[in-house]
Amino acid sequence: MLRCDFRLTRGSFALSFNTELTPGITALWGDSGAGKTSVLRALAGLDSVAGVIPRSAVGYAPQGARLFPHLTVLENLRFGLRRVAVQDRWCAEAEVIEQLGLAAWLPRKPHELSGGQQQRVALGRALLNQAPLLLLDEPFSALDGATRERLGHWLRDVVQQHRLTCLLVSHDRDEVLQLADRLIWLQQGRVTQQGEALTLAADWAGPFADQQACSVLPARLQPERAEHGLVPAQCAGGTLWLAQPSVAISEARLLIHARDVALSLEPLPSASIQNTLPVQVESWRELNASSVLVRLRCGDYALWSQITRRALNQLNLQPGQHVHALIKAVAMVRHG
Amino acid sequence: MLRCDFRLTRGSFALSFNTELTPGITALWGDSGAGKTSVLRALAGLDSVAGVIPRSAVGYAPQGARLFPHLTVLENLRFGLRRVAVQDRWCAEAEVIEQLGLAAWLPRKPHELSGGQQQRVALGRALLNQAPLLLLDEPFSALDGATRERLGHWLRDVVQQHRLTCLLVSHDRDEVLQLADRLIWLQQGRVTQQGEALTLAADWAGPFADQQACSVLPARLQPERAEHGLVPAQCAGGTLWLAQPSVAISEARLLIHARDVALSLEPLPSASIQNTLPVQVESWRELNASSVLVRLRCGDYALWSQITRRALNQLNLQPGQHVHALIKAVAMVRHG
Amino acid sequence: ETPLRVAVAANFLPTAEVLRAEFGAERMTLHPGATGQLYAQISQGAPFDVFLSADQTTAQRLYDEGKALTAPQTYAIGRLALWTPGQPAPEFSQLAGFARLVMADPKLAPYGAAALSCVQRLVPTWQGQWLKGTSVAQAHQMLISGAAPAGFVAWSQVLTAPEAEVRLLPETCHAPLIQQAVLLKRPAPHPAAQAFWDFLFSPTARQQIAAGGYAAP
Amino acid sequence: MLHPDDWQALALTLQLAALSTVLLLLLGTPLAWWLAQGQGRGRALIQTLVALPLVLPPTVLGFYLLLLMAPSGPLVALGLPMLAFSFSGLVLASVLYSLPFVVQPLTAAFRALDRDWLELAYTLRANRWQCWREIILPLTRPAFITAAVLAFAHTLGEFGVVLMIGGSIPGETEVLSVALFRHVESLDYARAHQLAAVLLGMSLIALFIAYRGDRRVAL
Amino acid sequence: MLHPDDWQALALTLQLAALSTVLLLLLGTPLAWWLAQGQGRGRALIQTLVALPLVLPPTVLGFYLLLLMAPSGPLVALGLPMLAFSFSGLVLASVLYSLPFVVQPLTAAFRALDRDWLELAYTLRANRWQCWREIILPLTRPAFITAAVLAFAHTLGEFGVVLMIGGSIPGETEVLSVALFRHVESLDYARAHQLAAVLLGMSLIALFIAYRGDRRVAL
Ligand SMILES: Nc1ncnc2c1ncn2[C@@H]1O[C@H](COP(=O)(O)OP(=O)(O)OP(=O)(O)O)[C@@H](O)[C@H]1O
Ligand SMILES: Nc1ncnc2c1ncn2[C@@H]1O[C@H](COP(=O)(O)OP(=O)(O)OP(=O)(O)O)[C@@H](O)[C@H]1O
Ligand code: MOO
Ligand SMILES: [Mg+2]
Ligand SMILES: [Mg+2]
Repeated sequence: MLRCDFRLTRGSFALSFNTELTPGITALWGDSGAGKTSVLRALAGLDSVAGVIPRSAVGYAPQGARLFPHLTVLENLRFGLRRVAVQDRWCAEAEVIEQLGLAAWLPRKPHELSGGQQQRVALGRALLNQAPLLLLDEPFSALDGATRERLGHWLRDVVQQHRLTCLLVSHDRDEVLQLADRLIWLQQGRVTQQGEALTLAADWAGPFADQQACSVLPARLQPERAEHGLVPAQCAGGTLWLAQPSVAISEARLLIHARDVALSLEPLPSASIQNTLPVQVESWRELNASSVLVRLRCGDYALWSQITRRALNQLNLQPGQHVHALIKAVAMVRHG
Repeated sequence: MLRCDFRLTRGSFALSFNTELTPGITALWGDSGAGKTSVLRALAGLDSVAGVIPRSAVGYAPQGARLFPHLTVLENLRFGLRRVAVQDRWCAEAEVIEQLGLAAWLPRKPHELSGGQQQRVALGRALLNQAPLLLLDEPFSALDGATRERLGHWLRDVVQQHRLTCLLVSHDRDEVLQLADRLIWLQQGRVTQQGEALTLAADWAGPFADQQACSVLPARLQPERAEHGLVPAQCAGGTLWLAQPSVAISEARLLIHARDVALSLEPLPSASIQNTLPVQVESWRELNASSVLVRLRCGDYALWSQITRRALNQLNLQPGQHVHALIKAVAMVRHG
Repeated sequence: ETPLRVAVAANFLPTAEVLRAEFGAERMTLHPGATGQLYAQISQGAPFDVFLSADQTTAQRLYDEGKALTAPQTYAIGRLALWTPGQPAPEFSQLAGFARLVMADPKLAPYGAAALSCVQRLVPTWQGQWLKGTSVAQAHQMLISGAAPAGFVAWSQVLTAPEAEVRLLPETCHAPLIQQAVLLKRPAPHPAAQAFWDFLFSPTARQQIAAGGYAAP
Repeated sequence: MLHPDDWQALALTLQLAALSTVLLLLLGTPLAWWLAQGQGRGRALIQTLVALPLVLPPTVLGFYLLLLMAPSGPLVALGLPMLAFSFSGLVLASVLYSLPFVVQPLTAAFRALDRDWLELAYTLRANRWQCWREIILPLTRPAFITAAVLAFAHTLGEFGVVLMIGGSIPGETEVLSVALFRHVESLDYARAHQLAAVLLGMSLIALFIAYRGDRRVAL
Repeated sequence: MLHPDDWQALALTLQLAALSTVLLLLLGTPLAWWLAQGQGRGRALIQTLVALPLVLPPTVLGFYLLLLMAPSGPLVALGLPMLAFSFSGLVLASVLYSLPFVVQPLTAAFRALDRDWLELAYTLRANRWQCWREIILPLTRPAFITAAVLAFAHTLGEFGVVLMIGGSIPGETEVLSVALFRHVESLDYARAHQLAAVLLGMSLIALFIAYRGDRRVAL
């Protein structure tokens, strides 16, 4: 656990950052100019600041790659690596090169690479520095979706496997939801919210509230009853069918986007929507001209549903009314 | 209409680009290293190439901002502008500064800005060059979602209003779907597909097929029957309710993501899902361990539905069977 | 053992080389320079044993300052020559037609002062420009290069030039070019110093000096 | 405070140094630009030739330059006027001798200059001249200051070449360095000290101003 | 081909030039680094002082250095050995005189160097020395080549200071430029031409090699 508590000013911009970084991926979220890069630079020791900063070796992938222009890709990758004793290395060069798909460019100079290729080299260089603290500043921003997703999952595996602490700056909500354990929300240089990523994601006043609401429900999986690649999960008094995770787990937390939740007055036996939960309408608020966000009670938890105002009217929903929430089975699953 | 037909080689990488650029936004899509930046640089006249290149003034926003380091933000913005006669200017400095939120930083040097702020200045500099051809290389990649969306819409308005030709590199599928009129898919230096954006998006073999399938259906809107912010649209033999567009239009094309389409053996009178279409099952293919993509016939059009294998089994779907497609009303609408 | 170090005014260098060969090339080294430069060096402790100055005043000054062991002695009297490389030397009266004449800087070298005085006496009407070298050697170089047509140099410098190109100036129209030498004070006198001093004023040396284009005293 | 002759030499020197520096920059900039364009053997040779005069003792160089400028020399054969012993000759010699001080730092700076800035400026409607004024010059300003300072200072102090080529004609080719040399050589140390002090003082002020103005180009 | 004396002078010259260049780089690099750190008045003054010797004619500078190093001078008073008329004195003088050629381009290059590269290298476990070797030196190599070439060539050709300080003692202070001067003064032009040719030829080769090796640092 790494304690951070520091302040810095740059012209009229003042940053104050106070948190404890725990192993796993912590997403640093915030608008452009909120101070994310400043936080990472401070943690990397690049700018001197007042306060407490973890004294740990870091693997820093700066915004915009910043590869050493006079070194080849391989030399860039090995820049930190070379200085780490062999027995202290936990991140294998071969694996990084393969995963990041760098094999073909090793002898090239950075200016002979595309933007996304450079970004991958920067990520590799940071990882190969064999440091327990990873500071990644929008490491996937120049990558195509497929590469982005694959590398994200690999990063998550690496971080978990080696119990690294990773601070990840990202502007991509799905990326954060897929990768982050914790979330720090930075607004105008101050930490306004921080906590468990999925909890914050589901927070009415959290960073994602004004984009698309989502709910997080704990569930108990029953892998032994899996069928057709789906596994049943007991969740808030109902059964949901989820895509079977690659590792056998029994506890999970489900992230359910409000727009993936429809409401029905009756259960639907003959539709492809597999997952229904009995819920009770609590309240709603308007989202825009045509849609409303309905807050549902679902056992001890809150579940959000985004429906049209027309539907709200036609179903004639009332607070306290018992209805069925229809949840598309493709919702996200995350380990306990 | 701008004819492009050129080739270039850089080491082992060979690019050949042949298309006609029409007014509106053309998205340039492709994996990292596919040659997108190379195309833009060539069109901007930065690299000499063999072949035909439009001889037009360009507004080029390079990947990674590249602001002139010795000039202030304002001087950067005005770099091209200053050289354009007042009567030839169509893009107002004040509007750009306001829309991009640059007012507070005008006297700053680029290194005093955050990554996303720099990117916005680069976009402003390109726009203020008052050129009929805009070349934007991932102009929003370092921005937060909200800013990204707002600026995207503004860009679309500017392009439409001034009948500009804009070539936009993006790795973000939603961005492309929201902004692009046409789409060019670049793979390993060659144009493998190009055409109308929504058509390509819905293409089984198109660039988005391996991410998430979607369908495009033409519809006739009936604004006079609007209620609760929704407007009914006659589409493929049924009625769909859509969020009312800000301008009154009667023809539209609807983009419907496969994962937003559920299937039911009977119509659903008592659910919040407003839009149902009578469809006929044609065939399906497996997407992954737990889900399948079902091709439905819907009038003269194809509609994709992504459902779980378990649902496929439980509903006991058969080719030729008549079922009901349930479409969440929040699907995308785009002008005819 | 370190050889005897003889600081020598540049104009005397060719002749000094001959003397050195005669005296024993291994026993001594020559350190050429402009007289003023050598003075500055000697007065700041330069390790020279003998100084062959191009004039009287500098040697005397060193002696007066207590830097010399002996009173200055004349070792050579220079002769000034007019030289027009590549052409027959003109009559002095014809000099009036030359726009530019080369000489050593009168402020720096006695040969320069002598040239100035000769022209003033022989062609008082001359209105041309003086081109000044820092030393007679530089004056010689200016003439050699062909950039300047005529000028005054030491006779010793043009002994090998075609006779027709050279005209010796009468000794009467300038102050005698008396070059004096001193034995310099050193922490430990060089064993060969006195021997060289004696040699410098020996008949053999006088003969060489005369052959070098100087009037031996 | 100074002798009138020294004042004249001072004025001439400033003229020579200023003119040479301007000419050096005008000449050195395109040459350095061309040298920075590539790496060929030809360029290395030119760069070598530019630096070569530096290795000769100034008076020797002056001697060879005199041979070059003599009435029978190649420059006159090429139709140039006879430059030896004239102010123009001094300028030519100074330019030749100080050329490496200008070409060398500028070439290094131009080479380090990212070509993308220029190309970007071209897309933003800058013509060649505007590119130079608005992009290249500001981004390579430290090298220009280096070049100007070295060229100016070296021309002030340079002496051997000037003496040989110039023949120290008062008001025409007798520059300050020659005057100073004469005072020292003729043991007129008081006047030498005085002149040196003036020269050093003036240069101190000029260089100080140049360096104070050399603000860091923020990158 | 060359006279043995000339060979000796040549050897001595190479020794002097090489040693001076090395010392200049060793001395000039930290100085330039410090100068590049900021913009204060103090730094501008130091930079000015470094360039100042350049404005004095070499013999005059040599004269003042001689006064400084003389037995009665301040350096000896400070307890240093008497450096005048020794090889060490020559080295000191050459270093002082060529210092601006090293400090000036290096300061410009260090100023243009983006500090982020260093900081990034530190996060990648490079220590100070590794930062220098692996980041700063490669990225500022053109400036080092500029500095080395100018310092080396200038030391080769420099003559006035060396003659004044050194007194042309064979094997100790008679360098090539002085030997060349001696040949010219003794009207031995043939030997002078020969020596100049050797000097030029050698320098041509050395500089050419330096420039050929000066590969563009790709940015
Ligand atoms: N000098 C070079 N030598 C060899 N290959 C090069 C050179 N410059 C670029 N390339 C290659 O050209 C290809 C196209 O590069 P380009 O920058 O156009 O890609 P891109 O589509 O913009 O990628 P990204 O999305 O990562 O920015 C890349 O594979 C790159 O490695
Ligand atoms: N030298 C400076 N002077 C004044 N303000 C500065 C300076 N450097 C940075 N800032 C300001 O500090 C703020 C934080 O910058 P930072 O780079 O940390 O933002 P960020 O969160 O990384 O943004 P982005 O997502 O755009 O990269 C910005 O508003 C920026 O304008
Ligand atoms: O020998 Mo002198 O003192 O240079 O004319
Ligand atoms: Mg940032
Ligand atoms: Mg690119």
